[in-house]
Amino acid sequence: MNAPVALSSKDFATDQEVRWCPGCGDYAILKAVQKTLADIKADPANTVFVSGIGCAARFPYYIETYGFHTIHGRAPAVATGIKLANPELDVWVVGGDGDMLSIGGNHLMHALRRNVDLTILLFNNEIYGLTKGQYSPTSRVGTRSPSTPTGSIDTPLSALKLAMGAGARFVARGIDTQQKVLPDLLARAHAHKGAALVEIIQNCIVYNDNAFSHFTDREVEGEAQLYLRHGEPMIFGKARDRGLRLNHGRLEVVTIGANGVGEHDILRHDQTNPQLASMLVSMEPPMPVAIGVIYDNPAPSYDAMVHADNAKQIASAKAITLNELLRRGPTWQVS
Amino acid sequence: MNAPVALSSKDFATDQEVRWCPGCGDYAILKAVQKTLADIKADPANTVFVSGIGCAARFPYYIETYGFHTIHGRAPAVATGIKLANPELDVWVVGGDGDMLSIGGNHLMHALRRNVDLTILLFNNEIYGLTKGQYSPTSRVGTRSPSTPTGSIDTPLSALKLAMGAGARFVARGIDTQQKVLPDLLARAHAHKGAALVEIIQNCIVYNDNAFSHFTDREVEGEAQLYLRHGEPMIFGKARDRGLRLNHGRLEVVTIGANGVGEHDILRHDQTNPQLASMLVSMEPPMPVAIGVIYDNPAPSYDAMVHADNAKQIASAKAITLNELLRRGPTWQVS
Amino acid sequence: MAVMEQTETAPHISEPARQSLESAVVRFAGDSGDGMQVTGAQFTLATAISRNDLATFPDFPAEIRAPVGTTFGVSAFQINFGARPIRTIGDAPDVLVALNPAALKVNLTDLPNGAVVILDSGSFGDRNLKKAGFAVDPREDGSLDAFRVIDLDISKRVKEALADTGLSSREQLRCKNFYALGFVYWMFDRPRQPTADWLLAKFKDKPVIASANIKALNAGHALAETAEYGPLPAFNIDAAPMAPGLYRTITGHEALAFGLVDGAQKAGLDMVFCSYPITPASALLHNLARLRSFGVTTFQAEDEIAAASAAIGAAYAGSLGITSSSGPGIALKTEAIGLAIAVELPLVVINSQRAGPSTGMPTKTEQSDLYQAVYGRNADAPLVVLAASSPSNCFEMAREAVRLAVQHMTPVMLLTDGFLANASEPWLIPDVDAAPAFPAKFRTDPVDFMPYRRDRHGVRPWVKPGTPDLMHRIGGIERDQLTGNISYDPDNHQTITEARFAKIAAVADDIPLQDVEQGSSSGRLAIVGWGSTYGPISRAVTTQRDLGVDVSHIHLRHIWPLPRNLGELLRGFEKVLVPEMNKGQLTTVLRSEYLVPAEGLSKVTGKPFAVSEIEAAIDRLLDD
Amino acid sequence: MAVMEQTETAPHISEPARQSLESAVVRFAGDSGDGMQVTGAQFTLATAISRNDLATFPDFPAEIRAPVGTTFGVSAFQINFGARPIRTIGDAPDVLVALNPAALKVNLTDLPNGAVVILDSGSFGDRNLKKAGFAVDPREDGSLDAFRVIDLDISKRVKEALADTGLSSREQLRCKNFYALGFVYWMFDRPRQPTADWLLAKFKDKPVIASANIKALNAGHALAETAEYGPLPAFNIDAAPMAPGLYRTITGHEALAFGLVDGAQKAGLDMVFCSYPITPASALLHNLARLRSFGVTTFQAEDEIAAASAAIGAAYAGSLGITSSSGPGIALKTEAIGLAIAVELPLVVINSQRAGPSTGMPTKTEQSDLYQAVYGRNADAPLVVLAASSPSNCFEMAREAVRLAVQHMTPVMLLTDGFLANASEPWLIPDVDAAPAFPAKFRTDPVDFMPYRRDRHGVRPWVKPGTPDLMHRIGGIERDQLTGNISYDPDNHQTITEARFAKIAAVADDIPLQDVEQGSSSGRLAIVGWGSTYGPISRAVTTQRDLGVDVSHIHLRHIWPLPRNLGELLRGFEKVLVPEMNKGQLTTVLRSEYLVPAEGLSKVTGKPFAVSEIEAAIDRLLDD
Ligand SMILES: Cc1ncc(C[n+]2csc(CCOP(=O)(O)OP(=O)(O)O)c2C)c(N)n1
Ligand SMILES: Cc1ncc(C[n+]2csc(CCOP(=O)(O)OP(=O)(O)O)c2C)c(N)n1
Ligand code: SF4
Ligand code: SF4
Ligand SMILES: [Mg+2]
Ligand SMILES: [Mg+2]
Repeated sequence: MNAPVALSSKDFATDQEVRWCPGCGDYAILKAVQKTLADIKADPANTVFVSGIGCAARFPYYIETYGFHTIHGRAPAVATGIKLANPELDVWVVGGDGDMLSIGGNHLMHALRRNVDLTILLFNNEIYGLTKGQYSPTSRVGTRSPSTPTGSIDTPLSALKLAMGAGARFVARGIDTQQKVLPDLLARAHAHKGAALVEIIQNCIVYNDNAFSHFTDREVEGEAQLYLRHGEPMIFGKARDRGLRLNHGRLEVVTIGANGVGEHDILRHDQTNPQLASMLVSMEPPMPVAIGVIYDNPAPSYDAMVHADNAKQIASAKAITLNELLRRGPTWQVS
Repeated sequence: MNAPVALSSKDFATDQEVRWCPGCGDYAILKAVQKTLADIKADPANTVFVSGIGCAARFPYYIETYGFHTIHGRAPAVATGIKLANPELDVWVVGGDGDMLSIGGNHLMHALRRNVDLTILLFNNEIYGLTKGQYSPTSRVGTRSPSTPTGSIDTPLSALKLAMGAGARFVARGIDTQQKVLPDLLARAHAHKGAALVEIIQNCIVYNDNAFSHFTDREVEGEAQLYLRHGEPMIFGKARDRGLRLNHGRLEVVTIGANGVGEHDILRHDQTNPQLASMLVSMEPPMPVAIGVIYDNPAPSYDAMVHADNAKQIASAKAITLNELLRRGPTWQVS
Repeated sequence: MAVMEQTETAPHISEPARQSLESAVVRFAGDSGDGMQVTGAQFTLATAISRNDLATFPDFPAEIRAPVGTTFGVSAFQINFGARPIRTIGDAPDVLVALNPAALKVNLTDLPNGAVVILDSGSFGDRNLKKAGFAVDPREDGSLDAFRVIDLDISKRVKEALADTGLSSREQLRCKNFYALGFVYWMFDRPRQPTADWLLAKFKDKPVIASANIKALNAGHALAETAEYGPLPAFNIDAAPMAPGLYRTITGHEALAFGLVDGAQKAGLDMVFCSYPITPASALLHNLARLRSFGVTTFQAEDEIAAASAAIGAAYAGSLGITSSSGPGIALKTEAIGLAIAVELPLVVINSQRAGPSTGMPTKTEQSDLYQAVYGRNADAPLVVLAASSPSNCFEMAREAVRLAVQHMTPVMLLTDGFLANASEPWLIPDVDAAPAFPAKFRTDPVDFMPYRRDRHGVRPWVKPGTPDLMHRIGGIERDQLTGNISYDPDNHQTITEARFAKIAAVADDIPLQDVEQGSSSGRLAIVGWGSTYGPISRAVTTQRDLGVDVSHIHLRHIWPLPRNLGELLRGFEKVLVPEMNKGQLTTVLRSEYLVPAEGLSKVTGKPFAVSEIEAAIDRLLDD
Repeated sequence: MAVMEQTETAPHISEPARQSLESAVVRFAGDSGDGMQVTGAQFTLATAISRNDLATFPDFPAEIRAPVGTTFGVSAFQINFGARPIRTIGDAPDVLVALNPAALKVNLTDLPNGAVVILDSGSFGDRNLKKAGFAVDPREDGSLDAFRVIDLDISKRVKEALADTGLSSREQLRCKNFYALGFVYWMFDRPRQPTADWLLAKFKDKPVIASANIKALNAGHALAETAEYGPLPAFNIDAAPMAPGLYRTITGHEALAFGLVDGAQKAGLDMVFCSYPITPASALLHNLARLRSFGVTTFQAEDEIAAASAAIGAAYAGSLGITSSSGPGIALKTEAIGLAIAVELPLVVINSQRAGPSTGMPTKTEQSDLYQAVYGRNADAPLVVLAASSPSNCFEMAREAVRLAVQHMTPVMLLTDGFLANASEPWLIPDVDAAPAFPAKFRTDPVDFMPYRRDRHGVRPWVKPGTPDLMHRIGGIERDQLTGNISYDPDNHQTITEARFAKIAAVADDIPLQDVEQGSSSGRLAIVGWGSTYGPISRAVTTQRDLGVDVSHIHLRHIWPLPRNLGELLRGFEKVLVPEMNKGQLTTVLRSEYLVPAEGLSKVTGKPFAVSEIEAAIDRLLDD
């Protein structure tokens, strides 16, 4: 369903004052999402934003569509119920790394496994923002936080690696500040029928500032990020002189031109290859961080199949009324 | 800690009547675990079996060690608490596919991520046994059950694929009936410091009989299973004439002898290679199902690190009493 | 057994003198594999067709498939039937059919003196005796002296009877239950035809099996008829007075499923039923999964929290969101239910109570989740609580739960229990079209729309996402009493908290005043019950009133809010007794609401009250 | 402000005539970035050293870092201090320091006539006025006429004062708060030295910043002293009568952490504290994470269910298992708490209550989880419930929670709230060694060991896994009353259910009888409070009693089981009033337990009761 008149980004802003900290990465993401909604000609009346709890999860209050700010960690489950009731609705899920990977990890995992037709935005700032800065399941080892004053010791999760393990069919990564890239990415995720997970690298300026600067800073991003395009060789670097190659089943970075490596040696991105995707999602510096659509391999969505199946039931069962149903099987007359 | 006198399997049986259905695969697993405990000279007093709820989870009542039958899905979390209190204890976690992958999926995932020193046995019968046969997150598409009378439609989870996604450091697969293989496998898992996950294929004779016969039946097992040994070529088949080879980053089955393939072309199993492990865990017929230790790549366990860290705190903080602590910072005397 | 006067019927060859009974209790017990549930169901049908009123209860073993011959593998089925209205499954069996020693063992303690015990002596070998935990054969050590034992070697006889069927002796033995059934049919003069028809239908692809079972049925009947055992007990139970109409038997969980479908249809909504399996609630999921052609979507979630959350999502999207579980699962839904209360969406929550705390005894019944239903949430979070009183009443209460949820935009918790779930009774099948519809209203008019502006009943509008020009945001953070936007304003919180209470309180205007089931509306003693204690209380009060005792029965189906007139009603009695299968939970509510000195009668054995237990309490309270 | 007689002190150059006050309330308000909390803390210290009694409360903005100058970005700190015992943070400020228009805006409604308002006129530019939502400058439209406004251009003055420090003007402005503090110090005659010392210590690596702030402090003080504004309000508040000893200030959450450590040490146990962050409970996790050198292990779990489960696992393994959260998180722990009740392990559960339902208002206080604590579980599942009445009382109650959990092998829920968590008061530091220890006993003797055999208090033995020859199995399925093996026996369930109740009831023998805080133990009116309503009730009752009103104050710290003598005590009063920051939850418990016509006084605005509100209720109830 599309809106009659084309709407602009601004039309997707609510009258509510945005209350994130000045300089929070969430502002940029909000801008990108509003632009995306305008770009894809989303119908505000047919669009629903569902979120859990957290700074990220305040999102729905700022988007002029239907919005449901639910409880911590349960947004994917609530959204699944919405799609079961009405698969026609365009449902977006928004939450932070704590919301979706800590308390809500299981719901995210099962939404991905079932392949519910949701566009899921995971704002990963590697910290609990709203509760004032405790470490999260994505925080690096050694993160000092109020709950880990001497530094965290447990190994972090990779959101996208976990998603691949759960059988996700669309997996992508974006960065809050990349306003050029992000809207396209979000549009792609939205276009994917079924569960689409986008991890958005988001800077929490108050509690985890610069957690990502080692690959997002202007000076390093060229060498530290690999922007993926399906079918194209996986080349990166300011001078576009570095690329990925497969070596005994492992990815390695090679320099084009150096010891006989030519562009033709560079592996082309295949967004439908799960093995490749599993390797790409886990790349961390010194390897380049993969940005863009890492995996896109659609399958029928759960909600669509459920409704098709229900329709089959209705068709097959020669329609009877409840009164008739109650009178089926052994009965006896008392006069 | 080892028991003074060597104990036999029988010594690990309790006085409780075992109440699984006649013919249930759980009996075989119980036997294998009791043998394992004898083999590894486990000290009953220092061993704890923790479980959730389900047929599988009845396990602790039948093992003559300490045992805690907790609540549905939470065994990994309870076990984590036990190890935080006393890392010296030998803690085993037992549960079914519903217990550990449906309601308990998040706790399993985080226990694996944190790498808590637990030996985790997941009895996968692809069904909810105790509640009389509803489908589970591992049930194949099309599974007819009381809650899916016309067949399930959602894609199942792969327990081990998910575990790899969560960052597990030890991942193995066994089969209830393989009494020769299983005890060694369990001993290996137990020897691994950190979280060790063993998926045990288990037949529920009442609600999901023969769910696995396509690769466990005597007639087919030779061709349908690949038993892994670290460092050895991945060869299988009754005639040991088939093997795995890497082809453009994907595993393929080849026949030794046929079109120029020799044993030297067969890929050797490397239990420390995560990429390889991710591919091996997902193999399904027509590919052979991987049995044995798929991944074993130890790292310091969470509980050990926590206690080391606490010890450091105690050492560093020049020991003061609570009375002294209360009197730190600004105080004033009223006379 | 309640005896009526002896009727003198002239004895002739096949018709013995039948003792007329007002009612009788028969229990079929055997191994899980012996088909006792089928046997019971067939006896129930034959009894219903004989126009007796009845109540039945199956007693499954706790284990899925316990080893053959063990006590914990015993499966039983009890039926109480009579010429008078039947309200309970009967305190104790008058006739016990025990197809193996274990079945005798577990039921022995329940048997009153003089009870008839029908045994399959063929199964009383040493191995079975040992498995059942008998040191010596109970038939020899006098432990059965108090009973009237009919020791048939059914195993042998059924094999003889089926010798020429070509069935293996294992298959022949599978017909034991129908042999015993035939025998009992004769004792109570029940028709065999319906069972024969059922067998033919059931085994239409296996005619051999069908006819073998029918043969066994007839052989058992013939054995009794020819009475080679000498005079056998034979009974006659007249038709019970029952309202005219078409009847069927129904269990609580069947009735629940039908009632929810009826409610959804009357509200004009599709149903999204979200649940996670748990005993004894699962049956509802199973029943509804078979009714998807009635606009029902069933969703087996990853856990109870997801189930509740998905049901809330469905309600938000404009469907009838329902979630169902048992105590421990309901506990997990608590936080999500709080969200539904806060955002004010309709939600039906069904709690099939079981014995606790924690995992407790999943297969045993209890009523101990009333605190959880009425008080068991963080913060000031009122909702509507209902309770069904009998298997068939589950139908009305399920529909009522839907009505109140949709009309008042609130979660409604309906309490049932393990007894109601599995018990069955005859049901005068209603014409569902006769009951009034209560169509849900959805707001579509954008003019002056405010998501939390209330109508005069304090109810906010329900809006379907997808409706043009009504886009708005709701959430669990405290919200402005009109716009629904986040508000931390102190007065707003006070106002909206009170509005949430007022809305639930106003539900009392939309439910019937409390009536008195039996007895006068004031007097010496009121027995106040709720839920499945209805049967025993009702029977006990009838008996006592027949003896001239001044006692009344009040039964609550609306637990929160309570009916407007209840306080006044209770104050009209000198004493108030509240029998509950818990430690006194409704008692607490009544005492705090009305300051009446209500006294609890508590039973927590996992079994329903016996009528005698309630009568004893009445005696105790009134003899002074 | 409560005025005492004017003291005539001969005015000399720097010492003005100071008006003697019995107590005063000062509120510092400004932007999140203005350092109001630091300012308040320093004023608190200076006031404590001046020997006044005091109570403080910070009022953080709900948002992490709201945009500068907005009303929702205002951060405030209130202190009530005096020459008499101080029990509340004060109903309304006598002096308001507002460092920007937004700070004035949000506090305006709280100001009583005649209040002193100190403004930084330098911040009253159009942009800030607009951000604060002022159409016109409130200083010009007469909306401040009722107050005594001191309109300092602090921004300008602090820059002048720090002109020669070489700091950027941005850095200079950062010292605004200390300039204002110096000014207020002069008004109340507080010593500056402690603050100077603190600054030097705090900024020892940034001496420039330290001296700049001290300079600002002194400049503000000098401005007032030279009184170029003409006569300024100057006050004198005598020392309060306080027990001799060493004091410190303490917040509820600091006291909780210390009390839990003390409890663990007295029980001789290591502590495993398992939690998941949630406002306002997180502070306890943070405090304990810094006390790991005291045998404390802190675990941030993946969610509340895991936290409760891990704490239970720790208790099973023989440590002190503690879990902590706020209402919604406690709701999620319900099922796990049921397991601890069923298996009978010690578990301390701390609930820092906040306004609900659902997410509600996380930063605002409420007492609405009492139902959840006492009744909020499936099945018959009693546990011990305690409530702390003041910041420092959190210390004793935390220790008491540990004692009862360990001695009685039961979960204990300790209720605190958002107010107690953050409020602070002077604390006469106890000698922890003086209080008796209560070492936990672990069973090691295999002779006649039965996991569920109870001692004469109904308590089962605690066994550490690792103990030789005591291997056994426990679990949530109903268990044999001695062996702990699975049992579905009806009588066993009845017996063990009653045993669980008896065990909790017996705790009443191990807690003090209920005393009367103020007033006689019978009379016309008893005000019964629990938790953080202690302060306002106590003050209101004192005031009314001074006026000769017959009213008593009873304050409950043991909520379940209730003290043995409470019923008798309450029956001694004609009327019982229960002020609660909820819709009447303790009221329900008292009415049902004792059938006394207790009446609720409900406030749910997210703010503590004002003394005046309680006094008004006393009037209402007694004038007849
Ligand atoms: C049941 C429950 N537990 C805990 C909380 C407290 N809480 C709110 S948001 C949050 C985590 C925030 O972190 P994240 O999800 O990463 O979002 P962010 O604020 O970083 O955007 C927590 C623990 C809650 N609101 N509800
Ligand atoms: C909170 C809660 N929800 C649901 C249940 C019911 N329940 C018990 S076991 C089980 C699943 C059993 O399946 P699985 O874990 O695969 O174990 P299996 O019986 O197949 O060995 C369920 C749903 C429960 N006991 N507690
Ligand atoms: S705390 Fe961090 S994530 Fe939250 S609003 Fe502030 S900057 Fe953004
Ligand atoms: S139901 Fe299945 S899993 Fe459970 S005991 Fe029986 S056979 Fe085993
Ligand atoms: Mg975050
Ligand atoms: Mg299973």
